[in-house]
Amino acid sequence: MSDLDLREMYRRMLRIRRFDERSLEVQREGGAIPGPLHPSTGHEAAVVGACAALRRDDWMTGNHRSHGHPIAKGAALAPLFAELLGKRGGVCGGRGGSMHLADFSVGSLGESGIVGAGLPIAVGAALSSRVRGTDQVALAFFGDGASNAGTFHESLNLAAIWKLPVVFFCENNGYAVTTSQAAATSVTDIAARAAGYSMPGVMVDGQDVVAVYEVAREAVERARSGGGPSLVEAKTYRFCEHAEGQGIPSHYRSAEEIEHWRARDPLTLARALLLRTGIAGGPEIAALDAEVEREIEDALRFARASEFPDVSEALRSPFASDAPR
Amino acid sequence: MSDLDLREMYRRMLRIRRFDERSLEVQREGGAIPGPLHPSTGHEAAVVGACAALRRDDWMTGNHRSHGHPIAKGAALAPLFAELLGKRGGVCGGRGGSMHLADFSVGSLGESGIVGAGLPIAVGAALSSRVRGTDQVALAFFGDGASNAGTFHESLNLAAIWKLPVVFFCENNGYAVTTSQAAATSVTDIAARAAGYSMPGVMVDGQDVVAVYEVAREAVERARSGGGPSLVEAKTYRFCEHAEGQGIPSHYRSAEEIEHWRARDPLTLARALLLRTGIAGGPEIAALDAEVEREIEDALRFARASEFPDVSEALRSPFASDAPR
Amino acid sequence: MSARELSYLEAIHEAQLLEMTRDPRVILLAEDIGLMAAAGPYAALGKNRLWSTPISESGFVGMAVGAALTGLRPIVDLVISSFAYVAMDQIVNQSAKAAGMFGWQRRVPFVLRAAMWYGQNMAAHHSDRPYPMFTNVPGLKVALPATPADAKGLLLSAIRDDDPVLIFEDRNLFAMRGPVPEGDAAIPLGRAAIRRDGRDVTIVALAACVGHALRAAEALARDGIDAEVIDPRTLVPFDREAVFRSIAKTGRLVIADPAHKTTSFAAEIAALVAEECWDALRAPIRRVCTPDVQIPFSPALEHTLYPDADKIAAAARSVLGVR
Amino acid sequence: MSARELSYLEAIHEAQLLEMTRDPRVILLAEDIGLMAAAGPYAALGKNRLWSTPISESGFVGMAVGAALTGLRPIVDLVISSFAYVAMDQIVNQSAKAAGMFGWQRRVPFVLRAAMWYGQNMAAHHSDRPYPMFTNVPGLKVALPATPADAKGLLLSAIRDDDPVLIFEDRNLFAMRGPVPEGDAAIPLGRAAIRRDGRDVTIVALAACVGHALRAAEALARDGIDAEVIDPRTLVPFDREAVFRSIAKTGRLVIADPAHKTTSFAAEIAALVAEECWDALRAPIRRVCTPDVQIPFSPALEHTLYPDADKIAAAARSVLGVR
Ligand SMILES: Cc1ncc(C[n+]2csc(CCOP(=O)(O)OP(=O)(O)O)c2C)c(N)n1
Ligand SMILES: Cc1ncc(C[n+]2csc(CCOP(=O)(O)OP(=O)(O)O)c2C)c(N)n1
Ligand SMILES: [Mg+2]
Ligand SMILES: [Mg+2]
Repeated sequence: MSDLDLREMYRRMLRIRRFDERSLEVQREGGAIPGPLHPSTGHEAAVVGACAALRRDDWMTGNHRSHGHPIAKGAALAPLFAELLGKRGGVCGGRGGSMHLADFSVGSLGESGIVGAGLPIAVGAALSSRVRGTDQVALAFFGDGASNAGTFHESLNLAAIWKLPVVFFCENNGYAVTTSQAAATSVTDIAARAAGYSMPGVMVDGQDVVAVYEVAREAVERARSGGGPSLVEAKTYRFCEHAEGQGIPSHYRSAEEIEHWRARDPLTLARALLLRTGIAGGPEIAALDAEVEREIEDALRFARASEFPDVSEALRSPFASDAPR
Repeated sequence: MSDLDLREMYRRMLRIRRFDERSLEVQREGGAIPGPLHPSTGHEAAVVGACAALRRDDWMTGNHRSHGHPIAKGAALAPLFAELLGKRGGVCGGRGGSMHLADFSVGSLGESGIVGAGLPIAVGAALSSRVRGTDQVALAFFGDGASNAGTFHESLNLAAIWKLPVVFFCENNGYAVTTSQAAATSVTDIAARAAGYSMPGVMVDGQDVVAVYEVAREAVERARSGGGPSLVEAKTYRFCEHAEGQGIPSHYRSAEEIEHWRARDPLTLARALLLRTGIAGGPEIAALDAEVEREIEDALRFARASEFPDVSEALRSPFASDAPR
Repeated sequence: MSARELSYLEAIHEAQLLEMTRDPRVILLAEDIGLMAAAGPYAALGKNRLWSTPISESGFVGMAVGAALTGLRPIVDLVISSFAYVAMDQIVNQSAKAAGMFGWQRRVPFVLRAAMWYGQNMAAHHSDRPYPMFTNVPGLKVALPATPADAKGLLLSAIRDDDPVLIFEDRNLFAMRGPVPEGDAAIPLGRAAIRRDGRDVTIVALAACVGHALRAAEALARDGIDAEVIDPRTLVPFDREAVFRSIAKTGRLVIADPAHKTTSFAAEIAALVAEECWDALRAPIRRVCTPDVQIPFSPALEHTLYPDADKIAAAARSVLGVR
Repeated sequence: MSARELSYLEAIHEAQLLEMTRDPRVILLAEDIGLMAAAGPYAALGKNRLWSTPISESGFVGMAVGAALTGLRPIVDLVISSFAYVAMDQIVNQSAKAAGMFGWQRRVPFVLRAAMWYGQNMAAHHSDRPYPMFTNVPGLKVALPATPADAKGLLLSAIRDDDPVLIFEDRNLFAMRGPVPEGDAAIPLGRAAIRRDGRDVTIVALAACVGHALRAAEALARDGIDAEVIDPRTLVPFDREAVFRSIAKTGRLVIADPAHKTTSFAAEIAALVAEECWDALRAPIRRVCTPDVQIPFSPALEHTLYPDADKIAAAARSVLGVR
């Protein structure tokens, strides 16, 4: 059983939280992190619960809200951090940056700057699993906003007709940039759209990592055992702005709404659960927190120490066939 | 009340039938009709029932199965026929051909060679109605195959969030070329997809023109009165091959299936209804048939007599602004 | 008409607001403009003029075509030009073809705005400069404003034009300030601007390359080389006469185009000149473009790739045979 | 390897079948291939090799990218090249960029087949020749087979290539017959074919224009003009040396390209030559392309638009200064 236990889920959630917070600090200090960052803070339970249901050799595609996915899937932090800084030691050698993290060694097929573009790619990975006769599952992360893109529709239909092993996992944080779901989306629950593809559509509290994990596990098992795709919708909230470093206005969400969701911080909830269930006590959690803190600082140190890619890399052929294998 | 009575519906159905049959004859004679034809035979009740619910100043977009739509909307036959022959007297001056018939004078905004492309255009016409403060409705015709295109999804969602006056009208003939609906589409009833957009989805017997008309009228009235879009699915069948003149294989539908649907020829059913209800007697129908026959022959004569566009037209500027207004 | 200084982005909004105020048929469709519609100058336009869309680019670009065919004059702002691909069919097959293919029964007065976010540390997905491909699509006009005044003037003309016009805004110029005439300051499509007179070499520069070319010209002037800098402003229609006149004088051509080199618009200009202006040409043509590579994220890599004043000056020297 | 005659279309299928038989990682995704999968030679491949798709081009092109990133070598047949726009983002932003943007962790061995149905009385929506725009996208290879042997040989190479390769097939050549070597007859990407040796003028011709150019050369020969005809076969990579060598000999260049003229690949070739081969050039370059108009349906109009032997011969005469 490859499922992660609650302690490990908590650890990955904390890694995401601290990775995002730390990278925002570095960004605000100025200079070191170019371009926008789309933090996953608030989404940690959704992202980790989903990935906890996956095996290491299962696949995952992401989107612009990109840091949480590979971390949850088990990617090493240092190359991720170095990637944000555009360094040679980055997971993509500095070529991808925050929006295009990918770590194929843990099945992370890449985050995408184009909303909705990752869904068909996940379906293709699932097809690959079928053709090659493996039992790998592919999971596509996307937002409520992406559920209005044509690729959402085409992907769900394609996966459904061929009963491909895919989990479509919607991180519904209620907004696409400053646009509320109600303003842009003709259903209250994205999960309701599953009916258009004769697949199960399940909603889950996205702040509760165990609840997410259980729903995701069922979907993954269905997929793995030939039962076809599912649509899972985790209701969540982002604690930061859409993107930091871009000057996006911040007066589109009410203080009460933010307060309501902040009160259900997934990290706080997970910590409480660890304590309540006795899976981990206070000192153990404190040790774990300190460990994550060290990981983050190590990762940042690695990132800072890593060199920039050599300028000659800029002119590297755009073709893989021109490179040595 | 602009609704067409049953006699007029029958007339338009017959026009479509005979227009298609006659154009196929001309095509088979060779030479005069270049390119493929996608006949509407079998779909007449669906197409006419839908258009009968529209006013002349309402809008309609179509697809590659293109002859029935403008005829049902009330376009004159002669310029349509001339268009198939690529003549100057064609409704598009010979520039569009069979797949791109359009007659803006009757609200026909154009047939499209790109599957699914007409849906957003209809939604835009409905937006135009809202912005300009008219009460015009827009109806988009599309097939079961098109319901798997991304534009279907985006269009239904857009129309739904803004409650635009649109009717999405699916002519479900069970096939996209030789691909059955079951092989390509993850729902049994396209109408079920309406749930993903919180709009009504209605199925109707597409061979029964009155049934179609009634369902379409309700959808049109809802749209016109501010109730927003609907999805209507007419179950129908095509009596010809997907496209004539293209050598498409024909052994993908069983003889029984074809027989079953042929037995419910919409023309036969409409004729029987005229007789049964006493709306028209045998001699009256015969006179009407003869009249349509004359219209078709007149249209064909016009088309044949019309000249080809002058070769200089080929080099006409691609910009409307370069032309005199 | 007096001229004050505005930024390029302010100039765009001034044109847009001006025309939306003047002509009730003009509407704006774009993602995430709900806040813009709710307060500030756009709110004064009243209901139904700004449509804050879902992430459905094919859908709302197609809507613009439908609206244009039925009496409106829609503007779509894609915000980032790399999103044009998602709506490509509606741009290329529908907006560009509808008028001609339906025998000119109707026109398609539609404006597509799309800012090019290259050089912004946005990595491969967001950094495209896709205008060359649209110039290969008959029926589309393509504008590339390089100054605040042109950002305003070309947008005004585009909105008033009866054909689809694609305006590729240069994100690197958003903050650029310059004189912008007040009021109706439309600049006709198809007329180049001579940004600097010169007699030794012609530099045709596109978008932000215009500024680079002017800086290159200054550097060249210090060496006694007198460069002429031409900003075509629109690629379709293209003011070929302005370029030919200049080459008749200089005999030498450098083209600075931030697009990738292969099948760039610089290629088209070079081809036109090699066809039509051959007799005047006295040296090989040089293109200064972005190399054909996927744009890397790392600033250590990205910022080395685009044309700049040094590369343009070096190209000018090379066609003049000096070092 | 002996050569029999096959049609262009038969040659495509021979290559596809050969490679699908040889390499179990190769799969085919296309609309409406259910019957093809069910019977005949493709059926012998067994389960899960042919995927008859819904009308969801973005979806299944994106699937091909996902499959390529995870160990397969997918072929997508779009059947008609005008449908590429619907899938444009997946082609341009995903397939072309994924390998480089992810730091070359994986390759994207993906083949996109797309036949160009111009000259087929199919009207504006179906008649595009969209290859020029894809040559402006770094990361995509682009092939244009002009003979049955090349249709086979280039497809074999494309399937074996580790990068996305777009093959634009010319529908006008489907029935063309010619010798095609049996078995493994791969033709490397990036190597031009000299279709006719000559010393007076170089004609670079693309797709069906190769045949037109050869007919033009015959007509020219009757007037004592000796034309060299070069078929680049792939546009990316482009065999510039073959063209430069020829121009070194002839000093004169005509380019015949069925795409619309503005920002065609003919423009790129002209630009390359005006940059790199200037010293050898002794006359203006001439492009013979399709004019920049939406393709009209009427055969009275459509068939006047495309390049043909007469237009090519006239262009050759004009660069030679003869009538
Ligand atoms: C095709 C496309 N259109 C628009 C954008 C700009 N954009 C980036 S993120 C975003 C909002 C996405 O919202 P959602 O899918 O809900 O994800 P969230 O950011 O809320 O996690 C938008 C509009 C884009 N990247 N791609
Ligand atoms: C985007 C696109 N993909 C593929 C095609 C080729 N094609 C033309 S009609 C058709 C089938 C359409 O099926 P459906 O929507 O059910 O309409 P029907 O022909 O059955 O009336 C296909 C695949 C196309 N024209 N456009
Ligand atoms: Mg969201
Ligand atoms: Mg159908």
